[in-house]
Amino acid sequence: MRRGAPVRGQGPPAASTIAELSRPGRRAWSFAPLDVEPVEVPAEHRRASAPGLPEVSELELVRHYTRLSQMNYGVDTGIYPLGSCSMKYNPKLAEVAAAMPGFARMHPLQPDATTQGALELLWRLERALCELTGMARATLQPPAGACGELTGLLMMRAFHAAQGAPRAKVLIPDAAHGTNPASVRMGGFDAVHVPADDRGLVDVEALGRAIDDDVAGLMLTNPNTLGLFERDIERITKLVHDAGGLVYYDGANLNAIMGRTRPGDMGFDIVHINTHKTFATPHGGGGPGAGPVGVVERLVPFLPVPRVERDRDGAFHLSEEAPASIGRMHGFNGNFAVLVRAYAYVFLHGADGLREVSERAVLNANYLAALVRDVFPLAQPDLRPMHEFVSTSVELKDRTGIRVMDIAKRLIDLGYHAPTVYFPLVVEEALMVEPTETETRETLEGLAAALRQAAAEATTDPQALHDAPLSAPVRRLDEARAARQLKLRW
Amino acid sequence: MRRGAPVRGQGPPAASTIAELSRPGRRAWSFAPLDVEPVEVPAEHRRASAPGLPEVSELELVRHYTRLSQMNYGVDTGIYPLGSCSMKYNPKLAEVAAAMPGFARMHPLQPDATTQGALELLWRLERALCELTGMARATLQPPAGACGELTGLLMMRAFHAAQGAPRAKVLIPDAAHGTNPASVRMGGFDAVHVPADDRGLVDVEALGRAIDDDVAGLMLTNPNTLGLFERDIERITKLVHDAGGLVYYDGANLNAIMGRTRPGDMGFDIVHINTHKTFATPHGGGGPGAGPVGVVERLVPFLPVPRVERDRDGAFHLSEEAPASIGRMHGFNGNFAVLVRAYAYVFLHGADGLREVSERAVLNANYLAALVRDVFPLAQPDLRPMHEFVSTSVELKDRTGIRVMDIAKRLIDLGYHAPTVYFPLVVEEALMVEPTETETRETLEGLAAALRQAAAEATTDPQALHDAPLSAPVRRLDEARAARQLKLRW
Amino acid sequence: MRFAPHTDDDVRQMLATIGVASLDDLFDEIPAALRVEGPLDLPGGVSEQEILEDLGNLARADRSLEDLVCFAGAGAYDHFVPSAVWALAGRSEFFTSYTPYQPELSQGVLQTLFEFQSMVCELTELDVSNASLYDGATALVEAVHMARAGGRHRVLVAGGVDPRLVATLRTYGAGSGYAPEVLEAPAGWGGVPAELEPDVAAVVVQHPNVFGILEDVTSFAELAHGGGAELIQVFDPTSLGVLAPPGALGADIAVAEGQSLGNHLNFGGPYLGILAARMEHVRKMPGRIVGETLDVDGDPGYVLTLQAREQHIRREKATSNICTNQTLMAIAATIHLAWLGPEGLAELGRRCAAKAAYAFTALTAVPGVRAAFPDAPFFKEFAIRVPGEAAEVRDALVDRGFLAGVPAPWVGSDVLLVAVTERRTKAQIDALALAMGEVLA
Amino acid sequence: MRFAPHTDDDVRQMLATIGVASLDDLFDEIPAALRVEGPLDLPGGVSEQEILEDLGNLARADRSLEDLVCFAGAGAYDHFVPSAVWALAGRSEFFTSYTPYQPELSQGVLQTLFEFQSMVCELTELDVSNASLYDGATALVEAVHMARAGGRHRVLVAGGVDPRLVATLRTYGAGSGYAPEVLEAPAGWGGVPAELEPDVAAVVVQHPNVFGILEDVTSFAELAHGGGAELIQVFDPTSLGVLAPPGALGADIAVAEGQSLGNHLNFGGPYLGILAARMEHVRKMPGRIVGETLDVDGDPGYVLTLQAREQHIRREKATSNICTNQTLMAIAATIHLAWLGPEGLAELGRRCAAKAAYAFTALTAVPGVRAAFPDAPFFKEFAIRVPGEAAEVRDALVDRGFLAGVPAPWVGSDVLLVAVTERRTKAQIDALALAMGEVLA
Ligand SMILES: Cc1ncc(COP(=O)(O)O)c(C=O)c1O
Ligand SMILES: Cc1ncc(COP(=O)(O)O)c(C=O)c1O
Repeated sequence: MRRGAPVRGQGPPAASTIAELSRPGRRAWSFAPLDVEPVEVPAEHRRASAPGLPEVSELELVRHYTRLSQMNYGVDTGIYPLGSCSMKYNPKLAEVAAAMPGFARMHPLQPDATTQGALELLWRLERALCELTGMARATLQPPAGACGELTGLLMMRAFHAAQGAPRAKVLIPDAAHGTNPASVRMGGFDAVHVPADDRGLVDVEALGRAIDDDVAGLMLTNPNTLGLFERDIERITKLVHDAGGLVYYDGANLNAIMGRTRPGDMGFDIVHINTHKTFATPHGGGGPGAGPVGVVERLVPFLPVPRVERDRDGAFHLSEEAPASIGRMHGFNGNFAVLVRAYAYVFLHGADGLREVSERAVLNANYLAALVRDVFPLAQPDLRPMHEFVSTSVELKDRTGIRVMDIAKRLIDLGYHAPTVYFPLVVEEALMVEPTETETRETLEGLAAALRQAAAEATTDPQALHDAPLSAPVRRLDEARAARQLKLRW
Repeated sequence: MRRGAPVRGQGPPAASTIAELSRPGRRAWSFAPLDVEPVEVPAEHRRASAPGLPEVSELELVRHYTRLSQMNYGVDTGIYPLGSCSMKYNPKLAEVAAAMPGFARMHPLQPDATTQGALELLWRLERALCELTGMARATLQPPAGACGELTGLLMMRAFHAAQGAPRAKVLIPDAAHGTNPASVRMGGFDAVHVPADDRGLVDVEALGRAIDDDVAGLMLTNPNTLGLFERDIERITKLVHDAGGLVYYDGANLNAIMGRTRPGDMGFDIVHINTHKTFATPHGGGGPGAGPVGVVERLVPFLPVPRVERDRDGAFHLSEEAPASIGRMHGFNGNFAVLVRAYAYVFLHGADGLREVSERAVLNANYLAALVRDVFPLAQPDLRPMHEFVSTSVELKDRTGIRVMDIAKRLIDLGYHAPTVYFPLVVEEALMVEPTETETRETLEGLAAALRQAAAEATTDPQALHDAPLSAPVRRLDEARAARQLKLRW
Repeated sequence: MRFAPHTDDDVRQMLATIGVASLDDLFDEIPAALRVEGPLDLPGGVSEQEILEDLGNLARADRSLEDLVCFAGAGAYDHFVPSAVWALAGRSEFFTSYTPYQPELSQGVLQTLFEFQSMVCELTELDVSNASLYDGATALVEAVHMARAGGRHRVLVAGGVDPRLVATLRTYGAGSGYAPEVLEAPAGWGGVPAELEPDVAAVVVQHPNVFGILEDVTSFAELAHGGGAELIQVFDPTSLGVLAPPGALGADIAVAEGQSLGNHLNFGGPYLGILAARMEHVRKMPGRIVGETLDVDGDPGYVLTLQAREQHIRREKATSNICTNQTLMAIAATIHLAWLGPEGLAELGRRCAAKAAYAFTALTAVPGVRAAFPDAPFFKEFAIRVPGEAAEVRDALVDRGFLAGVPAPWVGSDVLLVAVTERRTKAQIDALALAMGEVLA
Repeated sequence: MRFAPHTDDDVRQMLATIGVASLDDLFDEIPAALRVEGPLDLPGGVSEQEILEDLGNLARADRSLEDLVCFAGAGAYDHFVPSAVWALAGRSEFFTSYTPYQPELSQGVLQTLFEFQSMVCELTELDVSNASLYDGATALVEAVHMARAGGRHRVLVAGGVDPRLVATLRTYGAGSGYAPEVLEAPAGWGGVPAELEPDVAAVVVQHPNVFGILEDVTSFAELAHGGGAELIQVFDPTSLGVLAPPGALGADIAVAEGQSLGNHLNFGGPYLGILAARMEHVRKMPGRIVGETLDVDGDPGYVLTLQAREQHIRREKATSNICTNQTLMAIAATIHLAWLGPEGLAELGRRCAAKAAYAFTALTAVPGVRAAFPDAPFFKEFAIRVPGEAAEVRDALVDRGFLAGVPAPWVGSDVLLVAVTERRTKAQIDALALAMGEVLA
């Protein structure tokens, strides 16, 4: 039964690519007649055979991608509780703003005199992010969080080099997101993992032992990957500072603390923000995002170029003059149109609005946790999670053999997108849940009921879990086969 | 199995209205703080109790209407072969044009000096439509075809009154679209039906007998409702003219003849066009449309006001000065934003493009007819249909008891929207099919195969037809119950 | 640019299947004498880029409300349209569909229209609403036709009703056999006659009226009902968060221009005709009506209902000739009303009223400017008298970046209607007053 | 404005269920000393209307390509974006979704990315493409890292490569332990060294290069392969309808800035990093890769594959740290390429080439203006020398409504890069030449 389900438009039932619709001579394109002399590309440079692009009419094009879009779940179709991703409502007004010709139709290399509005927007946003995080200056150039991390690490590297004492190691917690160690390596450091204590927090003793004068710095999220606030954070940052290191704040979890506390106040020296998380810029199916990075005063000289500066007369310009800068992290000015959306979100909410955002994000996570923790116990039952929580279904697995992946697939048939599963790796059968502040109580209760039903079915109707999903455009897909028999193009 | 079907987003499975999502205190709205003194509405005028509008968050609003949109079939999801509706591709570029602030953010009562662009657009479009139809001038004011019909009939009335000889009757063919007789009555005339001959064309002898000096005029589509060209049209219009009557061209089928022949050349005096058919302005789930009306020279004085006129200095203005005018048919300037889209379509295609449109529309209809006529015989097998054709499944019904409605519902499960059924009323078990020019050969073949399969199942698997649809958001709906137990609001 | 997908090969094979030699043969039913020889006298086709440049040039030749601060109203208003409205109403599954002849494939449009009807009933406190008409003016025409279906002929119109509504009535009346009779209202409102002749079918009152003035609807209702006629009220949906609804004031049929609900000004259209009435009128109503029903499984769903009223069934006996309507505008209005909710609608009304009151004080303080109807209470629009020609003052203010209002020549060449929506700021109003002072100095 | 849906009642009941007394209690893990007392030093929240007015004012403070005729390029180009591209890429099911961790709910994005990879392979005549990187510059960085994975260290860069690409390489190289070595190219192109030291990992050539000049890629390829290094080509996707593809020229890895495929200029981003390579490199590739597979019923579907390369699995041993990428831009590029097809892409290339050639003649005919590299063949961009400072000439032309180009100070303060896309008309080019003449007179 398809009760309330979307209409299936005409079109081949099984996945068929646009190439299969192609017919020689069909076309969607149109160009104005050539109004100058045609020229021939020199023979030695000419392409021998045309690329195998599809030939379709505009209507076929429209139907194909409309159909594909409908085969996709998004925040606009339902709750999307991926942990550490802050899949909140993406305001439509931000799309209207980003489409304004004064933003969308601007060449990145226009002279400053013609880009004063864009530069002022970046200038204001930089200041707001600094206030929100407690930093002195920021770069808005990194196109995503991971690039922000690398930006921070390269500044760390430049800082120590400038001290005349390069350092080789960067500490990260076991549970850190994969981009952290990967960025550490791309920054030219060795990643040293610090264990968590039995509360799931940084083991401060172990940290102390790990720190020496070859440690360039420490990377941390706070609240951490388990959604727990590192209450010893002051001791932690002091330990690192005392050893001459820097502390990096991975801002993926900033949605938990806005207006409540600031990384700068905790002693962090470098902070990145994921605008596509905290500031609701659309995730775009995997991107684009933006990963602005703020730093404390002593690191300002190392910020990337170009930077937005303001002259005495109040005019803005892009400046490349910064001898100690690490250089440029992006071909142009970063993901500007994403930053326009971030600006819209930050200034729409303002100080109290952002504080409320975090307040409600934490409220929603704790409420949902309260509704399911008896069935899916928290990985750390003794501490209160903040904007997200991590449960484990290891007991369920031991008892019934049902894996958390089966639960995830069953949720699809129950009308929900699953939380993050099998992350963090330090938790067995992990279920990492971040509902965000824009979900209603009813929606949280609906998801909780679905999770509980799935867990109950592990004993009452395991087949339903093994067979799931039955209501999606495809059934469970063979990922091993995909990696074994590579088919990466038509 | 949902193979390739859209993802069903979260949300109540059965139809639930936005009212059911409402919670007191929820809100999506925001306003700037009031920057002037508040005022109280006089007590005697004050509303006693607030209207029961829903209270929802913006995300709930977005999800609800996104979900509803996905429960709807449109041209963008598949072929929509409703006869007489020209459900062709609606170019995306027209939406971009209509959204330009210079069109979308214009007040209808701005002074002419500030609306020169909009007025020039209307002026150019009027001239293009006159050239296309062979008329002298046109009004773009009627917001739809039916209103265009009434506009034409009121001009007919005014014309005869001006001759000092009012007339009471208007002739229409049996097969005419329902709006024709309804408009005739609203125009203050009596509708007199003229029969078709056994070829499905106007019975010219019968017409001759029906004409007398009380006949104000004749309304006709050509090609007619059966998709057949009235080859005796010159004799027909002459008959009416000789009796002092006028001939009205219902332009719903104009998509068949653009650039091939013109109503004016056939002898018609009044022509309406459905921009939402011929010129691909989106049908909007039922509207809006536009129904411009062109007339021959002698009827120009009676055109509605305001009219777009051009002064000697080339400036445009809206003129109300037309003593013989029937007046205004719309509160303002008609469906302007629809006319912007029509302009985009007409001038994008140009002379040859429009001719090609009709050429391909007729090609597609005849091809589809050729693919199904052995199973669904043409109501008029001896004449070549033009842009649409009418089949009858009366033989199928007599043989198997399967109604054409069952066929229509089965098509849904086969992935297609049905053609118009049970119209025209003069054809039993009618199936009125207009594929339009923007459909591919493969799509026509797919629809033909589905039609043939459904017909075959009438004997092999009638249950599949009785049960259909099974793949839609709802099963077959009880229309009798809806009319008996009226539930017209929550 | 072209959208027809046919390759030469397609054409060849399709012609072969049809059994004709050429595309021209498909048109052989057209008598030779009627065939167009050679191309039409139209420009040749162009590319997407060219047509958008052409349209862009036309749009730039206009002065839009992006650069003119709008105080013009008279039936069309510059209210703020939330971004969510067209992000949703603009979804192509809505706007590329048509009249839901196959309801199973059209539940999205049908349910949204059911919600629209429900919200209109909530707003008006009337029993039943249809699913949209062309605009406010034609909605009034249809309401009058409903009232006249009873057999009575005459139509009385209060003096405060917008003349362009009356003009539209007059046009349609020529076909239906009536001429609207406009009552005197020297004060700009009221003018309720002592009693009604028995041949009067309907009394029409607009509240707030064309001058923005709050009318005494109940007296008109008593007059109408006392004389056995229907009371038709023309209302402003943006006022119904704060003003008593037509149903409570005694209206039998209520109509409105729905543009201000989520629809852009669009130089006059497409707009939205709203029509609601008491239940006893339901079978006389024009246009589409959506009803809830059950499917064969007993689950709820929506269909077009009472189609026996409509032209495609009843033909010349139909309640109206309307077929294509303004569904997409009704969808936008539904979304906008859901965005507002009861609170937001009330806030909207309060802001309009307060800002209009402020503007009234500011403008009537300009030397030489006075209120046209001094002590009449108004909602979001009011009439002023300026020294000289209102149209000239309006034009002079355009040069200063204001669309100051709409002249009302029928009450005097010096009268200007000024509308103030929630979208206007105190600063803009002060600036208008200043500019008007300069223009008049 | 707020998007959190909680009513006071919700908050009360939720807190009760959680078992805390107040919202503040939810934050009691935060040490008192770290709590922000009082509001942040940010403006208060505003309404939708206000924020859109604020943003509208900022946008209007810019001079966009709506009013400047654009001849600026240098890696970002003013190509026409068909309306269908964002009507589709902008569908919210695409842009409100994220990395397809649950492939069954993400087939739309996954299949579109599979089509993107396929089209990139068709364009480049290489075996495999990933599903997007940040932009052209970071794509080059990733390509170099792939080449260096073999163990060799040095990176040679042809003189014709865009300095901002080299600058980006330099930044990332500081972390990875290399410094790009730029070769001499006095003629504006070529400069192929006689031979290669054995420690060179990659040779990078851009074709068409930063001056728009067609490079002799094959010679660079022979050099690289002769010395056991990889050849990395930076290409322009809009050229591949007419120019020989990287795969045919001997490139092992090809990267590009994909902005010109359906993406707006956006003042520099979001853009699209394209990376394609020969099959043997597939396990060294960075970022997401989509593969086709079967579901349990044996029906085809798409998933992210070879994830063992990626940071979330391989952590510090990952091929790259990239996680969030430019998927939506890849979707737009896919739709644009499907709109173009092979014919349209070739037409696009021909128009760019022809108009650039016309502009070259027109501008070098302006007294005082000469070609910077007289007989070098170019595609859609070329370098001219103007009397005086290029930046000043460019600024003077802004006042006349032209964005005449991008200065190239690294070859001379008098050098201006001029790009001409299919979007420019003969009339615009003539007008630029005229204006330049006036400015220089
Ligand atoms: C904790 C954490 N750090 C870093 C990142 C990387 O950010 P991005 O995906 O924007 O590169 C993520 C994103 O998933 C994350 O969750
Ligand atoms: C033949 C014919 N005439 C008139 C009309 C009425 O046009 P509209 O629906 O635009 O009012 C139609 C539309 O369905 C039609 O098919």
